[in-house]
Amino acid sequence: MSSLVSWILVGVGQALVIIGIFCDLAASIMMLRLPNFFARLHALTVGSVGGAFIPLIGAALIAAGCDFLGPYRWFMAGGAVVTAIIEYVLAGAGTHAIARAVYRAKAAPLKPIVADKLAEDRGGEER
Amino acid sequence: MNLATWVTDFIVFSMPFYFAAFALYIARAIKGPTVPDMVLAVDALSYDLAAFLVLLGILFRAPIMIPCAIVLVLWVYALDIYMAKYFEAGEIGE
Amino acid sequence: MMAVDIVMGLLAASALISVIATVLAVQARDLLKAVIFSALQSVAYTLMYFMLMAPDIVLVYAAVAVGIYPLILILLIKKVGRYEV
Amino acid sequence: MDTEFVRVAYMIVVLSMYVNIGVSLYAALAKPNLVKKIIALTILGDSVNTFIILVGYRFWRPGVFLQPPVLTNLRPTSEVIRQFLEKAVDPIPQALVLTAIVINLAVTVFLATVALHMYRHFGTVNMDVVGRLKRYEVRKEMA
Repeated sequence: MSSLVSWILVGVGQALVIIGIFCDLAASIMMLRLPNFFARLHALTVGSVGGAFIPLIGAALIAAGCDFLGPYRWFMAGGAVVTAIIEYVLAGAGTHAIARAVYRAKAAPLKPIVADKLAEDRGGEER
Repeated sequence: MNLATWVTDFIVFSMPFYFAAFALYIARAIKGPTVPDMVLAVDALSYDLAAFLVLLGILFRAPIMIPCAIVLVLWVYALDIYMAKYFEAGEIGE
Repeated sequence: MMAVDIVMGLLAASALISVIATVLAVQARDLLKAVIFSALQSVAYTLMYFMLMAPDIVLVYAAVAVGIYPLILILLIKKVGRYEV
Repeated sequence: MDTEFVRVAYMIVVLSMYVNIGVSLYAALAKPNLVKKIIALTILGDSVNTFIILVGYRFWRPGVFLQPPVLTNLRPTSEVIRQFLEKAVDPIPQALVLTAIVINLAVTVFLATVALHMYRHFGTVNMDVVGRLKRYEVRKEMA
């Protein structure tokens, strides 16, 4: 692999990692500042897709571009891509599962609320 | 400029931001008022830790340490599902 | 060389996090919160094992301590009651 | 390479493991609830395993990247193996701890089963109440 291609791969990967760092900081501040559980679900989604999926793809590109890692860098790039895909599928599934369970079991308070469309669809009961 | 020093310096300078994010997640995990908040914080912490472990593997020049991130992501999802089943239905096998 | 400072600093930080999580897990009244604090301590130990260059231990420990201990303990808590009297 | 910082950080790690072992041992002995005792026992076992891993660790030398003990070379010559021995950590404590973690898992499952049977027999898992009930049952059988 020529040197220019390595530099291009590393540069694109570093741009993706910087995007991931920004999303990560935003998600952590949201996780600390948002008022209740159902608003913090948004923070988990930002932190898992923007903060973990995008920098994992970036890390895969960096690992593919680094010549000093030896021939095992292709193993590392493939492992990072597999981790990214698994994380992209499982984070959304886990978030939906725990949100549904907590809403049905009334395990978290729903205090600062604007509208509850799900309760209206089910017959207009108030919580 | 050498490629190895460039990549190493980039990863070293990106570390304090990750540390700040981890500290805020741990603060939420410690003071969360209900149990689902703590589960959420531990989830987000582990997903970001997986990305951080891959970058750390590049920093250490150890490509053989990549499957740790896959295993961590998979089993934290399992923790999420257990808590959901506890709150919703009761037994896990039903 | 900066790598040694980074490694030892991360080790010390994750060790302190594990101490905080252990103390909170011991003194929690709600057993479910104790299980979540135990999982937080397991995540800190996972980072420590990664720092100590033991990838095989991480492969086993992440599955056992983040995945299977909470499964057993949550099943048990569902049977015997949630709050410690 | 800052030697003083490295020494202080290593001492922090060792003292944290001592504190973890002490706190979890106190919980396993003094807390009355059986589930809390099981949680404390898992933390105790993990802390002891971390101590054993810490024995096999080496400090970083300048100019050498420390490696996990995996030889990633298909045709190793003696020179390659000598460089690997300079870089890798000790694999024997890791092999020991790998067994200890799985045995801890088996023991924890067994203890959970025992706690469940105790709950079905006595109706509680608080060990103070269980002791009182046991004395009461023994006295009733003796009479």
